[in-house]
Amino acid sequence: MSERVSVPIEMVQSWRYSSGDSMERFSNGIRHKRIEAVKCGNCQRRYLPPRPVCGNCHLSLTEWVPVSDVGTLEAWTVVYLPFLDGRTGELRDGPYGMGLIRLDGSDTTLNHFLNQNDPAKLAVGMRMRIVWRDELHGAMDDILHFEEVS
Amino acid sequence: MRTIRIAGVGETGPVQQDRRSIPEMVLGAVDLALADAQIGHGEIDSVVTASVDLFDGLTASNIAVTEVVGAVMKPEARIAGDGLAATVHGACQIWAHAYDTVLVVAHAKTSMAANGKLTQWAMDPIHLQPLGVNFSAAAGLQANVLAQHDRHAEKRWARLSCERRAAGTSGMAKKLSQSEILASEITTSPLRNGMCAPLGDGACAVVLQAGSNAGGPVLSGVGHDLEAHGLGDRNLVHWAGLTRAFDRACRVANLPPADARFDLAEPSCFYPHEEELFLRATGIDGGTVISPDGGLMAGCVPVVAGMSRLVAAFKWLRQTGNAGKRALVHGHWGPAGQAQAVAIVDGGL
Amino acid sequence: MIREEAIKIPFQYAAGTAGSEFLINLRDHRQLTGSRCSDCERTLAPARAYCPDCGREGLHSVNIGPGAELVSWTIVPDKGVFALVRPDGADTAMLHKLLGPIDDPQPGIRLQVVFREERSGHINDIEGFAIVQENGE
Amino acid sequence: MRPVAIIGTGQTNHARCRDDVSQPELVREAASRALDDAGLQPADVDAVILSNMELFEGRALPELWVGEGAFANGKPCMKIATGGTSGTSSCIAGFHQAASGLFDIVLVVGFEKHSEGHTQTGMALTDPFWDRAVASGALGNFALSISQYMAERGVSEEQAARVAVKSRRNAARNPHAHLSDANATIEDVLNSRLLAYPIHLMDMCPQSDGAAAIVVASGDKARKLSAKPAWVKAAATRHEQPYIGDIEQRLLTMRTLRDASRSAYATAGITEPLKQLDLAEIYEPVTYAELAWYEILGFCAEGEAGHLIEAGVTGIDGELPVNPSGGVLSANPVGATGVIRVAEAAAQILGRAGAHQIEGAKTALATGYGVYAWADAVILGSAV
Repeated sequence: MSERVSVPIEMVQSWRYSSGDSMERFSNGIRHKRIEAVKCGNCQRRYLPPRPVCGNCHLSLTEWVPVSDVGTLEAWTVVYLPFLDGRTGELRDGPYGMGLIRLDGSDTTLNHFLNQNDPAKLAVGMRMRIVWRDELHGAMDDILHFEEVS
Repeated sequence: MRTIRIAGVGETGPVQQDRRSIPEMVLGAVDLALADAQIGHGEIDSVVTASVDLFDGLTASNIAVTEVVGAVMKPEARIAGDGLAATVHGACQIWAHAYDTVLVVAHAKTSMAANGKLTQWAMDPIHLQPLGVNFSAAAGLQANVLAQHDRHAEKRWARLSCERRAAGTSGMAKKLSQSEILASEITTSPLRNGMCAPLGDGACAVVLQAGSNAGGPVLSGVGHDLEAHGLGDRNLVHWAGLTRAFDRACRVANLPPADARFDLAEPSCFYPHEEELFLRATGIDGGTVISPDGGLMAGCVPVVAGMSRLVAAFKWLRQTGNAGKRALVHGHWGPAGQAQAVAIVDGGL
Repeated sequence: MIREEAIKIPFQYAAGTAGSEFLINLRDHRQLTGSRCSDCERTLAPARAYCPDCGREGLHSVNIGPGAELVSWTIVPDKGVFALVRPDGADTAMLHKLLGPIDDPQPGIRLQVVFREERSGHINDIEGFAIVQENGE
Repeated sequence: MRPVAIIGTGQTNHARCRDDVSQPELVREAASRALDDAGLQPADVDAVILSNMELFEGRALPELWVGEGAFANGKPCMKIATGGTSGTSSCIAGFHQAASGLFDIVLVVGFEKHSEGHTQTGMALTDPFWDRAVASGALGNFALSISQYMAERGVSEEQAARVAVKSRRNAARNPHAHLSDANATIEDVLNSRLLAYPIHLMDMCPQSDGAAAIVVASGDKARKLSAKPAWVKAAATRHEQPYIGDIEQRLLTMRTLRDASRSAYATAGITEPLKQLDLAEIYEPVTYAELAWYEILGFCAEGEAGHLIEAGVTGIDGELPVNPSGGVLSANPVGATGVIRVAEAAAQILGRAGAHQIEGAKTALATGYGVYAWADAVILGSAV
């Protein structure tokens, strides 16, 4: 077999994303540890993240409802495989816990890290609470991870 | 083949920067199109979207818009190309008798990142991308081939750019005189800043519906084509791909290509030399109104571009006195017009 | 609210059969390679696995250049001059850089490929194409 | 939809890394084989559809560079991508275009070269305001769904491992498969590296380089060109809400796949899938998903999937062979994966599936699946 040549090209790219009005309001709330969801006036589903329309009913979402920082673990895993974080170009080492948490007051779940990475200590239905970072800047990583409510 | 009615259109922009999120902006266009067609989401059978992941900075970029285009629990297909190609596919779905009502939606936001940097990632990564070549450079190389044998080309292009800019109502295009354009800075010679369609943000939505032509303009023909990627493999003096796409569309519309006459042409011209390539490839002559709203020179959103021309043609055909007239709509993408799409729209009765 | 988010991902693209041969010949032999299509009787530049027009595979590799003819160019401020050049012996043009200084390039002007001293099997092993002076200097 | 049929299929040899060929050459390999299988020349192709996930290889508008590999020069060509369902959606787009009356022969080619980029990182380019900060690619998302499924259904790791064993053993009959092992055991699966609890390496689909193609013909052409075309009896697509957290109990309810398959069954006149289907090529990105899809697709009652795999019902000699090719667990070039499902189902109807041919196959189901719970269902049959 003759020599195989390949061409390396690194993508270093940034984009300026617009949050939209509802996500801006949500982010401003996060800065003050305040979580709000939008509620569909038809099916009553309360959505996190906030968004312009209810995809099921095709109706604009304008009503805001408060959401707790405590919720129920609906799904969980412990990831062992290191993950290349495209935002930093760095590896995120395992093992780390991840979960889908349904915060009280929301009907959708939030995908986030757990402070627990022992499968034996995780179960669907556990009550979990947000652990905030010390410095809040109005973004999802203001949430450090979730911990079990003791 | 059954008749495809264009039941309604909607568009946002083009604007230099739409501060809304992508879903909010797209929703704006969808709501307008549904209102124009006087139908609700429930009457849409299928959605075809057009977006480019790298332009949006999102993987599977239709995820972001699935909800606002009303595709939850419905069929949706995303074409990564110009919205006019998505329109071609939407028409195929109706002619296939797969669906009766199809919503076609295209979006892009050039305010998110330098488009000239992103289009490098569409070029052959072995031979071209490492050189830093992008769509603008390809346009410069093509324009130069045309200008080599034509001493008046640059002046003519400046005049054409000036006229098109003057006709624009979007507020995006700066009105410039011919001499200001000729004095503007070189972008990719012989092209100058004043000759480049100003890039912006926007979304377009069109409702296609099986039915009769009694209710307004009809999509009577479509065609598309892909040329060789290498600029050196093509004869850059001609858009051969556009000629093939045009011939296909004429065949679909039962028009002999050589004798096809159009009252309106809406070419997608990112640069003025592309209008000349368009005329040459389609044989359109002086009897045709061309880009009365200034075309892309008055404001241009890649991916949306060809569909914005369809919306323009639709609106023109709906104007008093233009019923029953015929329009030719054009979109292209890729370096120097590598990929081409056309649509023929007949005004209703 | 606008947020700027960056990503950083390394990609690596296989040049494939003809692409590898083309790049290796640049690196090891300072030689441009084209492909001869026996169906449409053209020599294509650069080398490729199949004819873009007739689709034929199994093309024959042939040496092309080092002389070439200028087909088109575009001056891009801050980037230099991109050019379409037709290497001697080829029927199609390839895209690369035109080396300066250039006052007034003309189509058909004679060029010569310029290789870099440090070569790694990459399209930029070619520095570009330089104008051949008429007086033979 | 007006009648159309698949009259040829082609696949590359799928592998971890196909750096012997460029992207266009990889596509050419599958496209050539599909045309040969259909007995056609490149000039016979009227239109081309490409399927590929742009950011997995960092490309914008990849058809521009790769199109000529699929004989698309001078022809109508467009590229379709819808995440994991890209391949099946592109096949369905091919059906629509061939049924439109505009084209007689449509070539659909899906491809991916994961080795050229970082797929999980590319996949993580999700909403930057919401889940990008915590993205962990397909693996983490699947694992989350599995915990719900296990908690509700009590399915065991061993039952899931049986799916992987079936896949690897079936793949040993398939020359195109990326991963195969005629002697795979449950212990092999359970002893393989834990990637994300409870997913072991052998539970999870690989990342493969590869391409696959189908030749779609309009009804009249199909009758002329093929003695035994694989007719498209039904095709349905359903998309979902945009965030992982929007989806209720994905593996348990998967309303998109449920609705798409029910719609396709109704169109094709299928009331008892287990009896009426001769085989299924389903998009199972992870072993547990295959079990869940048995229930969603109506192959068994809810909660019975574990018993179905234990009883060998879905084995290659079972009542309803599922993924006789080895499935996604044995080869996963994402943009091609859905095309492979449809191509494998078609090859079975055409009677050209080689060592994994199901004798007398007349009706076959192919499905597509995406991480965001998008779904496609296609039913092929030996009669219109």
